[in-house]
Amino acid sequence: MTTALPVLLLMTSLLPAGVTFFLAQDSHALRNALQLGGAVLKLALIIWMLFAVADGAAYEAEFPLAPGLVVLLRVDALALLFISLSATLWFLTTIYAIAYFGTKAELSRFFGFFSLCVAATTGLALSGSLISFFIFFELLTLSTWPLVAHKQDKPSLRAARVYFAYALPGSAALLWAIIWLESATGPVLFTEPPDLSGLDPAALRAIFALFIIGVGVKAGLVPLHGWLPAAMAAPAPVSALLHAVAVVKAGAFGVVRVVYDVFGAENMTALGVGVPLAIVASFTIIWGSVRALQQDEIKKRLAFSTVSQVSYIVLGAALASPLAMIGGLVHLIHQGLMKITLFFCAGIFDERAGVKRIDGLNGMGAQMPWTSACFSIGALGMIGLPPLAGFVSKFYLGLGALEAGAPWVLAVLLASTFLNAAYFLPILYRLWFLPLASGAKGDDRAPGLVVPAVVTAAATVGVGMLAASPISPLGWATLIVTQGYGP
Amino acid sequence: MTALVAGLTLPLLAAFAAIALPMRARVPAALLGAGLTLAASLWLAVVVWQTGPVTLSLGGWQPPIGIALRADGLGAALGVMTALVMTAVALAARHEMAASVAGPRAGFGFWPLMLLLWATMNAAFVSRDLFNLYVVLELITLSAVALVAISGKAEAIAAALRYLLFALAGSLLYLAGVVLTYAAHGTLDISLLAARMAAPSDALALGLMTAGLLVKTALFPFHVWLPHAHSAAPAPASALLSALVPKASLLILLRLWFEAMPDLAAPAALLTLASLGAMAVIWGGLLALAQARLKLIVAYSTVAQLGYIFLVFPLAGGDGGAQVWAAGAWTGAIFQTLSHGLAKAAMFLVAGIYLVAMGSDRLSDLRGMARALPMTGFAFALASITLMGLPPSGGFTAKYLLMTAAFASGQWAWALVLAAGGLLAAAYLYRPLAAIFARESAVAPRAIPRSWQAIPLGLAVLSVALGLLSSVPFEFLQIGRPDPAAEGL
Amino acid sequence: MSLTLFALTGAALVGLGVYGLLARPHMLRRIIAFNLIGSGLFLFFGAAAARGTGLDPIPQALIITGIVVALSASALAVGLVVALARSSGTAYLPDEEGRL
Amino acid sequence: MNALYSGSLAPFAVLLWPLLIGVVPVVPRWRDTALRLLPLAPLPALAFAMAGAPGAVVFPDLMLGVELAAGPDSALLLGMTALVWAVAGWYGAQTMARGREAGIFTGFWCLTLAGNLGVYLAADIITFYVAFAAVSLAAWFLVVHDRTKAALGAGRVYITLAVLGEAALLTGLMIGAAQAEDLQIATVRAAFTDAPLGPLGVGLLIAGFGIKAGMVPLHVWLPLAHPAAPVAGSAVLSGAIVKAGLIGMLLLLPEATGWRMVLVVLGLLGAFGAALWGLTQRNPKAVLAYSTVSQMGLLLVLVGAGSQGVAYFALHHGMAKGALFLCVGMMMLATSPLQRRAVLGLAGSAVLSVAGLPLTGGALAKLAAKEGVGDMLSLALTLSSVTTTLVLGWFLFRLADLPAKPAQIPQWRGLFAAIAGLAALALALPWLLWPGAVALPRGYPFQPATMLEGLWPMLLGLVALALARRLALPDYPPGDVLVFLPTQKLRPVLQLPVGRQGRLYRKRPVLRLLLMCKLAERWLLHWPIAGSALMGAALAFAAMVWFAV
Repeated sequence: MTTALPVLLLMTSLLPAGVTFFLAQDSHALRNALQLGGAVLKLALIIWMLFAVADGAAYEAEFPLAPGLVVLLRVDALALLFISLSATLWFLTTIYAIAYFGTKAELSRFFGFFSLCVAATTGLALSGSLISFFIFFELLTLSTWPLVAHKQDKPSLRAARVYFAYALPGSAALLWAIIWLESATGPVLFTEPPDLSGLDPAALRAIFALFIIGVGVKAGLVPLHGWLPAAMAAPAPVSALLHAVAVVKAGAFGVVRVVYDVFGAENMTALGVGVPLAIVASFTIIWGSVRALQQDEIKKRLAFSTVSQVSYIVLGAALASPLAMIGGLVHLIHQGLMKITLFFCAGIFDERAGVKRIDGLNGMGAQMPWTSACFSIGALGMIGLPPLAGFVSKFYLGLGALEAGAPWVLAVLLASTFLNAAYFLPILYRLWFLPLASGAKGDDRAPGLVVPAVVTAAATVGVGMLAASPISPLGWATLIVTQGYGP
Repeated sequence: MTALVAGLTLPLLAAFAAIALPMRARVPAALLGAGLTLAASLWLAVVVWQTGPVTLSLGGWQPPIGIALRADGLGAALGVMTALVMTAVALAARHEMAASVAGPRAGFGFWPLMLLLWATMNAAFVSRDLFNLYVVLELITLSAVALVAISGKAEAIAAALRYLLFALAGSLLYLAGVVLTYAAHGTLDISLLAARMAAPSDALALGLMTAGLLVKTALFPFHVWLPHAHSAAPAPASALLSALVPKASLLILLRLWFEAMPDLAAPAALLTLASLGAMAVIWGGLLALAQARLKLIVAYSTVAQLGYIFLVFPLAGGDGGAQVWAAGAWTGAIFQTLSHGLAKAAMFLVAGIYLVAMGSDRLSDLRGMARALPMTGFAFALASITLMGLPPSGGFTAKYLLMTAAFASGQWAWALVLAAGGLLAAAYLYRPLAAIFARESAVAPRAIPRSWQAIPLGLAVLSVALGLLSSVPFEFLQIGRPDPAAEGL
Repeated sequence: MSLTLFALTGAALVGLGVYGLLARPHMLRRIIAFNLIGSGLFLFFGAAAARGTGLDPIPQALIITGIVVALSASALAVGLVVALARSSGTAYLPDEEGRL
Repeated sequence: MNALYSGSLAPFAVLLWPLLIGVVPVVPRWRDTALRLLPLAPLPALAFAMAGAPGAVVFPDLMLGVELAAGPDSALLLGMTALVWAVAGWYGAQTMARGREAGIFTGFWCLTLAGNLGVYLAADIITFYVAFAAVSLAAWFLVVHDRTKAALGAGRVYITLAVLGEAALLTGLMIGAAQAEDLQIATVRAAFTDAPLGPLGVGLLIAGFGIKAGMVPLHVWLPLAHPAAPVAGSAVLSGAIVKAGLIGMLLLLPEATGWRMVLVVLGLLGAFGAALWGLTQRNPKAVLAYSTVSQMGLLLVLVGAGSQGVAYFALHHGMAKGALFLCVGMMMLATSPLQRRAVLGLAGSAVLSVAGLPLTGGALAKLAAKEGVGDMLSLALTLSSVTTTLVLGWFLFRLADLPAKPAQIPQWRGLFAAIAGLAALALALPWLLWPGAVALPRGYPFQPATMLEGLWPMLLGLVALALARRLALPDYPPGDVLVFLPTQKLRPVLQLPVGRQGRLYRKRPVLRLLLMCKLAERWLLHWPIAGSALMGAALAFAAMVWFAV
């Protein structure tokens, strides 16, 4: 049905963004109220829509730009999956960020772009047409850049530059692909898959490749992932946002859209592009983990683990089997929860104990029990320890791989499990078992920072423990697939 | 009809007023004239929107004897863009060209020149007579050159002279073409020429006119005069020069190829035009990347941005069957013309503000300006988005339409140029942006009133809004559109 | 007959002008070259006007206009050259000094 | 939303109770209390098992739909496990040094326990897998509790193998589940026979369970971990936890025959090889560990041969082995010669039972096991008594040489009684269960032939032992295969060369390019050039148009 709801959903973060920019630096209360208010409102809206959408309803709002440039906002199950994640984590990350920055400088700018970034993500999720997807994709790039550069010291400026240097060619490729496609099929709406008969297979393959390159940059597909570790120079809330909510997720989500709404599973198999994509994803999974193993900065290691983990989603999409699809979609949520927990904790370690490198974590378990516990849960979840979140998605991915007749994927999942264990367990070991280094001390008596981490950690356990319940992410992903989405 | 005439006469009257009236009254008179002309242009647009193209034969004389004026969607749209830029520049000039800031001579000379330029631009947009267009072009050139030289500095005068050198050569080439045309057909009215019997001398005539117009449009490799001229002029003047002046000759070029002599469109010629455009995109981008002064960067980006427009020649009509629109490429080119005009004016006005505030436009001196003058930083960023062709700006719409045409007609190479140009733009605009938004908190020695900062911001917002609300302009540009625009040359 | 003569003369003038324009770096010479070309063109135009029976009045009008325009252009150019000479002591464009 | 659960909550309570105790030490003040509660943790399970493990329950929303129910074998092993854990728990509660470490120990002890009980109760593969993961991963904390170099080293090996096992298991289960399109253990098991990758899946399952069950050559963690862990830990590890792998095989390995031969061969290898290798050990716990490997080897043979007496055999071995490990602990704590002698006696009786002295529980277990496995294997079983006698006798000597620590603990007697009770049950319980569990007649154990068949191998073993004590046995560090594997060489493989990150651009070439552009621009600026180009352009366009039209 056509309503203003999607627009409203977008506005809940767009308006705060717009206003925040013009707030005075020291009007903290108002700014925080705006941000949190927007987040709460958005969550309320989402919950309001959840039930209707669960029954197969969809809300639409359309804005025609120049003919052929249709901006279509559409709330369907898939969009809601992504939005509910981003909204929830936005809320938590905002709380975290408020506590993290305290009264540092340039907060209006930061939070302005922060919520703008979330708005872009929301729009991305809501996009019902290729072109609107691209528009929000770009908006995302632009709104993230100032966040990466926020500190404005040498590393973060370099990081921002690298980010741009990767993102813009990526979006150029994306635009190139979109226009190439639409020049033959006309404007593409996700609701009605385009008729690709007008293009010969070679061209279609090229287009597919361009699409994947375009969204792959954001999804951190190897070899397009270089910006992700560099972006670690950004402050912790930003990293959390980049890695769990906005950017990489946008990329992964884009892959899903491209695979199922633009090409469709049949075409993908017919063109024989699914397997190469799966291979790329698998390689990314392995490579990311291997590189993570070589890092001794906490955030760097986490960054590479993101590179590896996000490709699970890509893999799920590439395998073109319902179960794998469920696995991929649910990992969209699960990875978000786990990874944001880890980044929250990394930020706390940095803020409260001044620990940036892994060897600095020795014995912190006793000093900062809450943080360390949350970190451990997140890490174990990443490894795929049952019954935590990561296990569920991995299990479904594995089943999907077998269903799709690609058992070699199991080997990839296994290898990644081992590598995950190999680079996370030592950290836990240091946290809990090694003696505290002399002079090192830290505490986590900072509720603003710790509570969000605890919440997400609890969620990591919760979504795994209650996976089978219909309201869990898994339940929702299953609903999406059973509603006829995907393969 | 009345609107059409008003658009031509009001600025002239205002120009006279700006010369004749006593000191105190000049600027107000100029501003009043600007406001009225803006109103007239908008009014004309509304009329065209409602009733279609407006035609007027001066003194009731019909062509070929008389001169016909015709405001179609294209002309009216450019008129509105010009009016917006002109008004903004006038408002900015109120601060910037005040005698106290720019010296008595510039303070006096700027207003009449600006208004004269405006009047002649409007004339160029609606005139249908090739010789009349020659006169108009010449007047545009003269006022533009004068604007370049207005500061009286040695480098400015040299730049102005060089500009004049190129421009006059161009005018003479154009004139030669006109003469040949008349000799062959006994008429210079575009509509009549479209219906003429082709003559052997037409080829030479078209070649001469095209070459002449290329110089004035500063297409690579004839752009060399532009950067120095634009950067030597005072910022408001540069805004006019960069955003508007080349558009007049460009428009004539379009009219020439699409309306007067579409039958002469030789594939090789179209290809050459487009390749020159492509080279302009790359060359301008590279040189912008090599500059250290903001105004030079912006000026070279003009060279690059104008290059896009020339892709229209081979791409027009290449819209394929799948699109919901016709004349996508053609409209795209016009969108580029419009959005570039707005964005570029905004950028030069920002540069002007920085010049006034810091006394320099070297990037090294502009670090942290966004902190001192946030609105200007915001304006520059928005304008950059348009020039990079990022959504949802007007530049994006333009690129999208052109690119689609490129693919639909199977000429991918041009799409590549568009993409590469976008990336280059990102690269060369990154440096000023990075400098402006650097952490150093620059303290502007001279305070800039918010009302002044708001002017470029307004223009930049418009350039983005052009993409955000692109459906109306799109429809508007189709009014009185020449058929070849849809069918291709 | 005379028409061709006019036309040829015009063409010759244009040729002269073009040569001067390209070969002479001194700005005044270039301005004169411009005027030569202009005059040549107008001459040609006038010749072209006398087509078939009777005289076509339009070219006369156009030529007059053109001459006026050319004059004003020359005026501005000369003014600029003078200013240039005043400010930089030379009538050559930067780094064209001494070139042929 | 469907109902929260359906069925009887008893199985759930069995798992919940230890978990509840496990969270108590999170509060520092309650740590010691929690430690004292350890022996109580498995009691519900014990009661449940003695009641015959009745009832089943389903939690549709929990995880991927939790189903709990116990089969006959499971019930048997559940009881044994509970018993061993209870006694070991009490030992731990009495001997463990108080403090933060003890808190951690308590928590993970309970988690491991819950997992260990869970594998017997799980009726769907997810629950089973979760329980299995709990028991094998949480047990790591029991291994490394002492934080000594040896303990941590053992822990590294243990966790590595455990994770490998988990992964193999998960993959195997996936292969089954993908075919079954269901998570019920029974269905998945049936699905392996015609799953596309069925053989691979079975292989992975065997590997996964084999690691836990100390199957040669995946047993290497066992002789490292058992000696390193605190006594209570090694008792449960060797007595109860290894059985988790066993039950896994019983529940999930399909009827198909292909894999059975593998198990039999590997089992025999372990049964005899490990026992003999045990003679190269000095640390009594290490010797016991190797004997465990050998006993588990026998059990694997039985599983492979499809014997009915597996659970019955495992029951006895679990309790006896638990008792033996605790004896080592008691010996360390024994202060008076009397106590030492008592401990030796207790250990001796347990040893005799394990070795299969007629009329002991062990003998009954062996008899039941031999039922229907074919002559070859029953002979092998008989012969195994020789090696068992040998290695356990060796163990007794090692135990006797064990230096006593002067650590005086209050309830030495109580503990001794409890352990003795455990050993007694090991000897007696088979008698009680005989009629239910075994198809043989009541009098069968008393037949002279049977007795003789049980006796001569032991005598042979004693002779061998006497000989063995004569010749100088080598003294190897525990962890046979591993000791000779260059594990350190694996490390560099992971340190791949670090590739360079992407850069905006490599500066120099770009700058050079830009410089060239600038020069060219200056060149274009010269009017003669530009002007001629202009004229040229005009003519060029003219020519193009001319030739085209």
